[in-house]
Amino acid sequence: MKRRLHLGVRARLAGVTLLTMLALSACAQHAQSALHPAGPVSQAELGLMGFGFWIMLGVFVVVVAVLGYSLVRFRERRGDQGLPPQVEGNHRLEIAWTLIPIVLLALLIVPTFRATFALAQQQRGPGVVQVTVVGHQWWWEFDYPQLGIVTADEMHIPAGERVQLTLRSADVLHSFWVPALAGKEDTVPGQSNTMYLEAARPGLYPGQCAEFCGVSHSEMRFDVIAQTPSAFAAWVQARQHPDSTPATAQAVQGEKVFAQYGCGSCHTIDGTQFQGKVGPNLSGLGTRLTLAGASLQNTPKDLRLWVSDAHKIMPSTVMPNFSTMSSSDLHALSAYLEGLK
Amino acid sequence: MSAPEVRTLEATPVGPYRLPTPAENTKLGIWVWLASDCALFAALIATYVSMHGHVGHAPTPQQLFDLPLTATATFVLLLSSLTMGLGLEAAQHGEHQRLMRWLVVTMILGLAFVGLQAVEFTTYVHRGLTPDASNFGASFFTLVGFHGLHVTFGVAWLLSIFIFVVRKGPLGPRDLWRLEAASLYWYFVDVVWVVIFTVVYLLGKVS
Amino acid sequence: MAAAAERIGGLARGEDRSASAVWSWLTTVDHKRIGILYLFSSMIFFLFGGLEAFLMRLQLMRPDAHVVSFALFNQLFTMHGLTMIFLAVMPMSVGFINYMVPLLIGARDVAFPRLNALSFWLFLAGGLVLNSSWLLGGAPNAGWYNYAPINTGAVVHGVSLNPGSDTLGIDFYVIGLQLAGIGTLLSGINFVVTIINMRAPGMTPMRLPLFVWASLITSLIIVFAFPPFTINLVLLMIDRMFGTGFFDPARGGNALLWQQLFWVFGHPEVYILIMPAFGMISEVIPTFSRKPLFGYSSMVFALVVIAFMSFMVWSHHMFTVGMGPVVNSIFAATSMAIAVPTGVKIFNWLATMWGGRIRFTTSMLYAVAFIVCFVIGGMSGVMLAVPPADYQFNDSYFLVAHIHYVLIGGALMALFAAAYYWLPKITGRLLNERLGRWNFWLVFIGFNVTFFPMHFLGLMGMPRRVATYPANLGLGFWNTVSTVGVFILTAGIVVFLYNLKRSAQHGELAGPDPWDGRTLEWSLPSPVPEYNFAEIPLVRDRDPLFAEKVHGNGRLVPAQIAEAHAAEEHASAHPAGIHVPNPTILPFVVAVALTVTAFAAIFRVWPLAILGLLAAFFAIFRLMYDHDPGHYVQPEEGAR
Amino acid sequence: MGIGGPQLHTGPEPRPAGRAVGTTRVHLLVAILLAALTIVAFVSVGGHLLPVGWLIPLLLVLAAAQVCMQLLYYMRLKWDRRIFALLFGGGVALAVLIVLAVHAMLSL
Repeated sequence: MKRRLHLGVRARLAGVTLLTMLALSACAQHAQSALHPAGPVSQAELGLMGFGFWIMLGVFVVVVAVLGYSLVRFRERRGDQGLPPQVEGNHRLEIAWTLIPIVLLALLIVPTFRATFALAQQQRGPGVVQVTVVGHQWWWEFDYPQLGIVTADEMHIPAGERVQLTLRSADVLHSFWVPALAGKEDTVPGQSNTMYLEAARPGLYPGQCAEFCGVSHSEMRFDVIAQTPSAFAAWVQARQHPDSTPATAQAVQGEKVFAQYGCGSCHTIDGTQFQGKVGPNLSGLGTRLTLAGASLQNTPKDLRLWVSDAHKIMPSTVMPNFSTMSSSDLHALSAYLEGLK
Repeated sequence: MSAPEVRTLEATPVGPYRLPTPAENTKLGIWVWLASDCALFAALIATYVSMHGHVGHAPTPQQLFDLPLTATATFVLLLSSLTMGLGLEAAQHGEHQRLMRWLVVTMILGLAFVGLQAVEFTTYVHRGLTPDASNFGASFFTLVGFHGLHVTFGVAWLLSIFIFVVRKGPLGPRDLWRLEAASLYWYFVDVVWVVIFTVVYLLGKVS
Repeated sequence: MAAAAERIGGLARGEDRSASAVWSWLTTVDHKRIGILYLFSSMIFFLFGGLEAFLMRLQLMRPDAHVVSFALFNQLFTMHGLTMIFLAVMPMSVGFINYMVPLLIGARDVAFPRLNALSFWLFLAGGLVLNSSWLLGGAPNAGWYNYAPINTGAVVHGVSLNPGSDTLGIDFYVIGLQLAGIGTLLSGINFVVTIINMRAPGMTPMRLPLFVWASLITSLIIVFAFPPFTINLVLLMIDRMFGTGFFDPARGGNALLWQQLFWVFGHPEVYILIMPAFGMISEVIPTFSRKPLFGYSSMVFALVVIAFMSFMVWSHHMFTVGMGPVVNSIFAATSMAIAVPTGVKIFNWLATMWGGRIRFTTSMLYAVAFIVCFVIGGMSGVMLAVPPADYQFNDSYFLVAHIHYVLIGGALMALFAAAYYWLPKITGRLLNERLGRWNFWLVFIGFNVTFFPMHFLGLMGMPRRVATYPANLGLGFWNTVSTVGVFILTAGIVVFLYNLKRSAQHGELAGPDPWDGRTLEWSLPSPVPEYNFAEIPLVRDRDPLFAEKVHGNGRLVPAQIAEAHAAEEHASAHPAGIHVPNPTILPFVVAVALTVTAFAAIFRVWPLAILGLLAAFFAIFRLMYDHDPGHYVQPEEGAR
Repeated sequence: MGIGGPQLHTGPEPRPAGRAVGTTRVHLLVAILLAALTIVAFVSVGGHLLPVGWLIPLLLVLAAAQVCMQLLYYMRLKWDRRIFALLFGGGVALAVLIVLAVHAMLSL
């Protein structure tokens, strides 16, 4: 099966800035790495990881040096006789190696506390973009309550601004993780968690569910697309005024197929009679980069593959296999869905 | 390599050695087990206190709990502790008949407690509190039922001692630990009940 | 299985030749034979768990691979974790504790020999029930910690929370672990009593070998940590079988209740796995450095503090569930604090070697490797204790690396050290040192090549428990390296197995004291006779045998024996020989009855379940009241 | 250390197991006290005699007193080996801690 982030940039993706694409091609390898932070939250976390690491490395070097010296210096040699001095202890030494770790840990714990409280702060208010993230088996729903937008698989945020997240789950535990932007926070059914993140610059930051959530856990991915504030505003504008009218004859046929197969009982398409809530909201599907928990590239071909054989890509997904759908119906359906703007 | 310092080997002053008796081992074993059982009930009580707020559409504790019934059950169990103690004392004095009488009384009291609990449970179920009706129901039946199982097991244990005595004759000093072990368990079940009726019934009625 | 164990144990034991060999293993109450049973069966489970790991690494070697299906992969990592933790490492430690603790404290057996047999059979039954799930419709598939609510399999909006899985898989988890858990708990109680009550005269608390201290503390942790887990399993069982909603948020339950109760047990469980390793290392290093353990009192104190602290840190497994900065900070502080007593232990081991005369036996090599690997695991542990850093580390391969550095680099290296150190006492034959070196270097290199890259993988954004990963994240290289490491590690294990087999047949005879040992077990013949000590020794030093070798005439002084209150209950010297308990089949019967109950509960055949339970209770009461007259064994000439 | 095994006694033999320590008098006295405390507890709840703020601590104190009396006199911790009290006390302390901590964290 094809994976996302394939670099075949296509003209359809005009909704995403060219800059994003460039950033993507430049560092796709590190896009999901906690070692290449792209925002203040992940930067702060990396700072603490590093601080802890250097302290630990220091201790490790001491231990290994003492160990190595002992092994070489005090190894048994031919002709050794008698016993070495039977030293049973040394209170001063023992107190020393109790106190020194305490001091080192005290050094570590101060910034730890500070960062723990700082990262737990919340900001509400009209000026802060609020996103409600809902984990589903196996896709992510992103709601923008202030903006009246519901989307899936990709979260658009303005770069350089703090974004406040509320995390929920529709079924089991999931964990929301965009390594380059922020550490993870679990989505717990029956509970709302909060976190915030910020992308310092526009770019595409892949994320993934980090808490085991069932058979296709490994396919539960998503992208965070950070855009310049103006591009973000344009995206919001487009999403608030979705164009759901089929433009071609084939697309008109596709809309009928969509209705005929009952797709609308699970999926919502804004501005139509399709208002199902089980699966992802499909409004503006044509502008998205990926499909199906970001496990597929958004191409008409992959879309048809997904509709006809979803369980091959994502075993046990709620999405049924429409394997009996005729080829022409499939093509019509993909034309309709890819035409949603 | 310097020579090791010369020392004389002296044991800590010890008297003549004897192995621990089964009584000593068993009593310690029982105590360790009871300590572990504390953790068991602690986990159940933790579950109860964090779950009992969810009553759903089922009756609430305040609506259900019947203090006179609980008080009766409590006194029955309390009394059984006393009779257990009197039985143990009789055994220690070698008064075989008295021991057997107290054993029977204790078992009857234990069964009466379990019976009262069965009555209580059926009443609640009839009034709409089933284990799957609400999490108050689930955690209540689990916690109190678990204690009931402990009492039932205690009765079975006492019965086994009763049968042992019937078959092997009066409990001699060498077998007294069997009764002692069972009595520790019996008292412990009563101790746990004190905690349960306070946390579940009394506090449940209050708050 | 028992027959195969006989082949190893036949060297160890020779009595009861009239009865069939299998029967004698089924009925044994000798702590040494039970120890061998533990070691043997945990070894088999270890190979199973290893096979599961091997398949997972094959799947993850390349991106987008399809060696196994997603569903099978999830069962593999679940069963790998369960098997290694509950059925391999823990019982392997229990095996050594069983065999060695009575010898180390100068006792003839444990406090409750028949309970000991029951513990083993329940553990084995639990392990077999759990693994039978492979054949009976699919193994549990929600990870070894089996988080709620996916573990309830509840149906929400017409869809199962655990779709695509066999509905019974997690029932095997629930029932199998209860069974094994009861066995472990009984073991724990038995060893607490044994160590407190059964010590030879003069074996004061501050003269107990460190391994005995570690065993005592492990047992205490078991006693206090297993009950919350049992309750968790019971609640889940009620949820799954009787339709309650403890863990189902859709019905007012709380998914985090499982996590809380699980980690109240789960964190101490980690210390149950590593404590015996601390003890083993503390025996091996002094012996091969020819020095007493440095800072004995602080070592004991550190063990006690670690055990206590292990109950205070559990929520550091839950930094990302949204408990807020106050709770996270508290648990960060307690978690970091554990590093202090742990550091004390490390430095005391180093100081024990310092100034000694170190012999590089395979056992010692493993002890040194333990220090290096465990320090790495401990340090990544401190890094994980920093909540903001943990937001990145948690549930990533960094965590996978950490736990394997603790459990393989720590526990398993120590178990290997103990195997090379103590198996000669058990089999009577030394393991081959040349093969031992091959074994060591392959395991050491293979282990590090496998697990060190996982630190990088985690930081590069690879979550744990993913069945596959896309090619474009750049994770392929280190995953391939890791899988190559598994091949090396596997080769090392194979060499070990070969060494076991070869040495059991042709190994050099060990004699009573092959290492110039310091503690009581080296005063006994190898293998150890049924009654352990022909005469109970008088303990006159913290290193009793060593002190007698240096300051006395090299032999232990027998203790003065008091006249017993009731001669037959006392295993003291007796004109007719040494009193030992008789074998009995009843513990095995109890385990079989409870196994029937277990399967009946899994398949909801309630009458049969109750029948099995009654049969078990009947057998238990028989065990309690059947008078065991025991029998008398003549000590061999010159034994001791 | 409080864990001296029985074989380490050098003074008089430890009291042989099973010798009377709790007499009938002690048993009856304790039983009466326990019953009295129980009555106080039930009556104070049933009779609404106290404000809730006072009632809850009172109930907890009453329960603790009953538990202690049973442990000390019925279960003979007062006379038996110290290790029993040590192990059991440790268990209880841990149990209380688990209840409080789990409850606190789940009700966040």
